[in-house]
Amino acid sequence: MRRAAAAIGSAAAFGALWLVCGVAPTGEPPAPRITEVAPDGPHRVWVTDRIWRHSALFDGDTGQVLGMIDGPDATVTPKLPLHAHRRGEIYSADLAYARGDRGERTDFITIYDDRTLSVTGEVVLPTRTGDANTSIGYAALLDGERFLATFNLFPFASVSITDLEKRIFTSEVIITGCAGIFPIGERRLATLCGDGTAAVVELDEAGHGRVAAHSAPFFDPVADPVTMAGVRWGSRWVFVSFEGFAHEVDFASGVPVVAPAWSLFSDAERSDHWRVGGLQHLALHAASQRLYSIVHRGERGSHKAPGPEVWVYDLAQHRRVERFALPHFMAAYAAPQFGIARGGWLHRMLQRWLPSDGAHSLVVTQDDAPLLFVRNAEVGAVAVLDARSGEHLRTLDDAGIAGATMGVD
Amino acid sequence: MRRAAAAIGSAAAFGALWLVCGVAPTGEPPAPRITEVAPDGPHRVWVTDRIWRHSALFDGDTGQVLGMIDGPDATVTPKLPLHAHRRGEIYSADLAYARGDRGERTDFITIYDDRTLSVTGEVVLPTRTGDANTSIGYAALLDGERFLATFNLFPFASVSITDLEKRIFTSEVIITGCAGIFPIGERRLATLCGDGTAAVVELDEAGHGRVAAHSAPFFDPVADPVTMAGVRWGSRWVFVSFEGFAHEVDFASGVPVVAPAWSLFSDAERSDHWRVGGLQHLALHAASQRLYSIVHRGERGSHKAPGPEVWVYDLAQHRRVERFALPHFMAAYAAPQFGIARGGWLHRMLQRWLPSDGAHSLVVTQDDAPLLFVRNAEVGAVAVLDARSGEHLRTLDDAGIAGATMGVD
Amino acid sequence: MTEIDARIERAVRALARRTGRRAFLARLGALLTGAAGLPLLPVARSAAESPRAPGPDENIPGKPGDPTDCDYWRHCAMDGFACACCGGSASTCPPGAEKSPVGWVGSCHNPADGKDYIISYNDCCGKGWCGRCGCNRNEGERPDYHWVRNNDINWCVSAKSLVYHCSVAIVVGQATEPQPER
Amino acid sequence: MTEIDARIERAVRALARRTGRRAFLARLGALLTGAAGLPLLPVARSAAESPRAPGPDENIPGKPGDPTDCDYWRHCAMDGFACACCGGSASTCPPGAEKSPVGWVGSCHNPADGKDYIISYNDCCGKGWCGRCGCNRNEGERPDYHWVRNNDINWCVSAKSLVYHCSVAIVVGQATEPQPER
Repeated sequence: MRRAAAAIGSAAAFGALWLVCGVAPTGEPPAPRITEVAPDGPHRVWVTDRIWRHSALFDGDTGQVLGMIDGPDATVTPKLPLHAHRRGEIYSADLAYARGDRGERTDFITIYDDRTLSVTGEVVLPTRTGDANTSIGYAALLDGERFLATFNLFPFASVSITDLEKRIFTSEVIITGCAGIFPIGERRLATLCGDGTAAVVELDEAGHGRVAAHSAPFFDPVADPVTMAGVRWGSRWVFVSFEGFAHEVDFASGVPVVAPAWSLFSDAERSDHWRVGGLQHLALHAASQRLYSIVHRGERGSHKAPGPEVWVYDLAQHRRVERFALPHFMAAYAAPQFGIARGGWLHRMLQRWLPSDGAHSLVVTQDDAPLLFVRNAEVGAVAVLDARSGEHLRTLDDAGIAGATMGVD
Repeated sequence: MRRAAAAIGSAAAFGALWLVCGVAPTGEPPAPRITEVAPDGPHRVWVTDRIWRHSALFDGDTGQVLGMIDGPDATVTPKLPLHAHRRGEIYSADLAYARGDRGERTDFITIYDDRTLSVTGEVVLPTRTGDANTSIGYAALLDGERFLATFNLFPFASVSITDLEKRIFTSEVIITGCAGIFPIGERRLATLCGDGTAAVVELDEAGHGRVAAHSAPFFDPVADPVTMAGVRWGSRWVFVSFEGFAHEVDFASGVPVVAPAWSLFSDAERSDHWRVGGLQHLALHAASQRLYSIVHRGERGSHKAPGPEVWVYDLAQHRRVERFALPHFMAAYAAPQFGIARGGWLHRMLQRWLPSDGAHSLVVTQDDAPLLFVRNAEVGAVAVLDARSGEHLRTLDDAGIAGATMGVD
Repeated sequence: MTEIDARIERAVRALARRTGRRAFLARLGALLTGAAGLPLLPVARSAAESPRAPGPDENIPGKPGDPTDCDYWRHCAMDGFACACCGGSASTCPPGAEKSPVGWVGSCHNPADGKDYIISYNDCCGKGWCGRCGCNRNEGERPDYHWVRNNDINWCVSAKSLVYHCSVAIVVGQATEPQPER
Repeated sequence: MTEIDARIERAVRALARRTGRRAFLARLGALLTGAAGLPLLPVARSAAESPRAPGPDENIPGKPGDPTDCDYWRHCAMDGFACACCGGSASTCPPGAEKSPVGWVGSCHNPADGKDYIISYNDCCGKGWCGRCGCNRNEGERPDYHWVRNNDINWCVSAKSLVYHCSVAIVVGQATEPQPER
C-alpha cells in the first residue's frame, strides 16, 4: 500500500512538462500494441550470443530480427531455444541463482508462447543442467515434441527428461562416461561415449528412461575422436572425427549399426593439411543429402580453428561436390563502423577480397531453396549464403558480440 | 544423497588419463591458495563495466587488476563498490530476480571482506533501488562508514538507509522531486531537486531520516540544469551546469548556503563553442583545490558528448590553470589487436597523434602525487595521467567493454 | 513549482495513498483529464488503455523515416536500443517485452511536415539487452531530478521487471513550442 | 574401458552412494591412492587439501614465462580468461573466487627445461566473467565425452556456483609421455 503511494513524482513532472513544452494533444491517444511473431517461415535462424545472453530469431530473407529469447545469466553460453511448432511453444533450458552469482540455484525449463514470445509456464528441474562453450547436444526436443531432454554434467553424466504435455520432470537417466543428446525418435535418444561407442536411451510411455543399447566401438576417443557437432539424417546421425572421417550411425533398429567410415579428404588434400575444424562445424540438408563442412589448413590441435571454406559432400556418394569460399566476417561487421556504407559496393568488395577470417559454425535450412548461415564465433555478423550455389546473399548485421551456435527455427 | 553419488565419470576419466598419459606425479600435491588484496594503496581505482557487469579494482601504478566485485545482472549499469576502509568491508547495492529476468525481486546490499573479496553478509532491503545509465549518486556511504544510502526511483523518489554496524535497513526517506545522494556528514546527505534547490536529509541516531532543509533555488532545471556529476569539497559540493557555470553549495550549517556561480569559460571560449560534457565529467583534488572538467566544442544538447581535453581550475581563484590534451582511446585499446605492440613506440605515438576520440569520465586520487584516470564510456581502456602535469603515464588495458563510471578506492 | 502543478500533485498523492499501483496508474489519467483539463499524459496512457487499441502515432504526413536509424527524427532524445531493430517497431515493444508504464519525453522536429512533436519514450522490459541499433541523442534531455526529460534512468523501474530490452519513441501530440534547446 | 578403470569406477560408485559430495571428494583421493597405487588426482586434491598448503608448482627450473600471455607454456589446452589478469595468478584464483574441485588436464611442453608436464586446469567460480586475457588453445583437447581433457565444459559445475570467472593452469607433475598430438 505504501509502495503503491506513487508515480507522484512522475505525475508532477508530467504536469510540469505540459506547461513547459506546450503540448497540443492529438484527439486519439497513442496505443501500446502487442507485437507478435508471424507464423513459421522456412528461413528463420536463432543466433545465440554469449555476451548478450540471448538468442535472436532472424529472418534470413530480410535480415530482420523477429524476436529474442533470453538465456540464463549464470552460464557461459545460452542453450538454443527449442521450438515445438505443433504445440506453438518455445522452450529454453534455464537456471538462476537467488542472488545472481550465488545463493540457491534453481534449474528450470521456461515455456514461451511462440507468437507472443511471452512466458506461459515453467518446469522446475531437480537436476543441474550442464554448461559448456557451445553446449551443443546439451538440450534437445525429441520427435513428437512431447519430451525434452537436458544433459547434466555433475556430479555425474545424466539426462533429465521433461514431459512437455504434462509440464513435469519425469526422470533422470544416468549415462556415465557419455555426453550429449542426439534425438532419434519420440522416446529415444542417442549419446556419445568415452569408450568410442554411441549409447541409446529409451523412455517408456511415462518418460522414465534407461540405457538400452550401445553400438560397437567406432572411434578412438583419444587418437581420433568424433566431435559433438553431429548432424541428423533421418534415423541416422553423422559424426565427423578430428582427422576428417565421417562416421554414420543408424539407430533404426534396437542396436545402433555403424557404417564403415569414409574420408572427407583425399590423400593429396591431407598432405596439403586440409582439416575439419570449428565449433558447430557440420550441417546437413537432408532432402538433397548434402553435408556442409567447415575446413581449414592446419595441424593437429587446430580442431576448433575457424575455416575459410565450406566443402559440400554428397552423403550417398561419399564425395565432395562443391567448395564455397567464405566472406570476411570482420569486414562485414566492422567496416560500417568506419563509415563504409553497409551493403554498398566497397562493403561487399571488402568482404569478398579480403581472405576470410573464417567461420566456426554453420547451419542450413531444410526447404527446397535452402540458405546456409555461417558465423565466426567472435564476430557479430552472420553471412547468409545460397546453400546450393554458395553465393553470399546478405549479412545479418549487428548480430551480437560473440557466440558459436545457431539453430534453424 | 543421490546427487552425491558421483564425480564418478570424472574419477573414471581421471583413471583413464593416468593410463593414457603416463603421469609421473611429483611428491607434493599442488595447492589451492587464496589470493588476497594487499592493504590499501593510494592509486587504486574501480572501473565499472556494464557489459561484464562488474567493477574491477586496478592499481594505477602497475596497471594490474587486484580483484573484482560483481554487480547485478538485472540493471543497466552496476553501482560502484563502496569501500569502508576502517571496517574492512566493501558494499555493493545489488538486486536479483528469482528467474533471472523475471520472478520475485530481491534488493540487497552485499557485504564483502575487503581483503578476500568474499561475501561475508547481506542486508535485504524492502525498497527497490533505482537504476540509470551512470547511476551517479544512486548509492553512497556516509561519513563515519556507519550508514549507507541508496536512491529509489519508483514509485516515488526516496532514499533508503542501511545501518552497516547493525546490518539492518533502518528507514526510507521520501524526497519527492529530488534525485541523487551527496554525503555531507555522518548522518547527513544532500540531494538535487527539480525546483532548482538542494535538499538536506538528516538522520537520527537510529538511522531514521527526514528532509530537514532546502537551499534557495540556485539553478534552472530546464534552461541550465546542473549535472548529477558533482564533486565534494569538504562541507561543500560543487555542481556544474550544462552551460558551464560552477555552483558551490556549502552544507556546513543547517540550511545550505549557495555561493555565487562562476563561469568555467570566458566569453571568447564560449563563442568558440567550448562546453562541459561527458558523464562523470568532473573531478576534484581537494588538497590542491584543483577542479578537473572534461570539455569539448559543441552545441546545446551535446552535454553527454565526450571531450578531447581536460581543463583544470583553481577552485579558490575561479580560474583555469591547465589544459590537458587527452590520448586517443580507441587507438590505445584496439591497436594491439592489429599487431601493434602494446606500449611500444608506435602504440604510444598513435594515441598521441590521433585527435582524441574524447573522454566521458574521469576521477582523481587524493594523495600528494595524484593520478587522473580518464575513460571513454565505449572503449575498454582507461588512460592514466599525472594529475599535476597531464602527462599520459600508462593505459589500463583490457578494462572491459563499455561503462561510464569509476571510483577511487 | 506552479500552482497548477501543486494542485495536481496533491490530488495524485491523495489518490495514490488509497489505491494499488496498477489501479492508481489506470485512474491517474482520468483524474488528470477531469481535474484540470490536462491532456492524457503518457504515464497514464500506457496503463489505462486496452492493449490493442489502434494508435494514431503513425498518422503524420510525409516520409515516415527509418526507425532503425539513430538519425530518425523521433530519436532526438533517445537513449538505448531502438525496438524497431529488436522485433518491435518505433512505437511497439518486441514480442514478449513489456512497455514501461512510465517513460521520458522529448520534443522532436519532424522534417517531413516541419512541425515539432512531443515524443514519449518508453522502455521495453523483462528481456535482456537487445544489443542492436544502440542510439544516444540528448536534445532537451535533462538530469535525473527532472526525470520526465531524463533518458539515463532505466524506466523499467516502473515495469514488472527492471530488466531493460529496448526503447520505443511514440508520438504523443504536436508541440506548440520546440524543445528547450531551440 | 580397461579393467583397472572398471575396478576404480565400481569402487568410486560404491563410495559415492554412501556419502555426501564434499566428503566423497575428500575421500576419493585416499581411495584411489590406496586401492590402485594411483597418483592423487586433481579432482580429489582440490577438495581434500587444506586451503593454504604451499604448492610446489612453481618449482620448475628455467624462465617461468608470463602467465598473462596466451602463449605461456602452461596454456597449451587453456580455454577461458587467464586468472593472472584478474587478480589471481597462474595457479591461484582471484580474491573471492572459488576454484572448481574438478577441472580438465593437458600435457604441455615447458621450453625452459625441455620437459612435458601434466597441467590441471581449474575454473574459478562464483564471480562473473573476468573478461581479461581470453585464451583458447587446444593441444590434446578432446570432446565432452572425454571430459578430463575437455576445455569447453564450464567446470564451475563442480563448484558452489556455476558462474564462471577465469581459469588457472596448475602443474600437477611431469609427464612421461607427451600429449596425444605429438
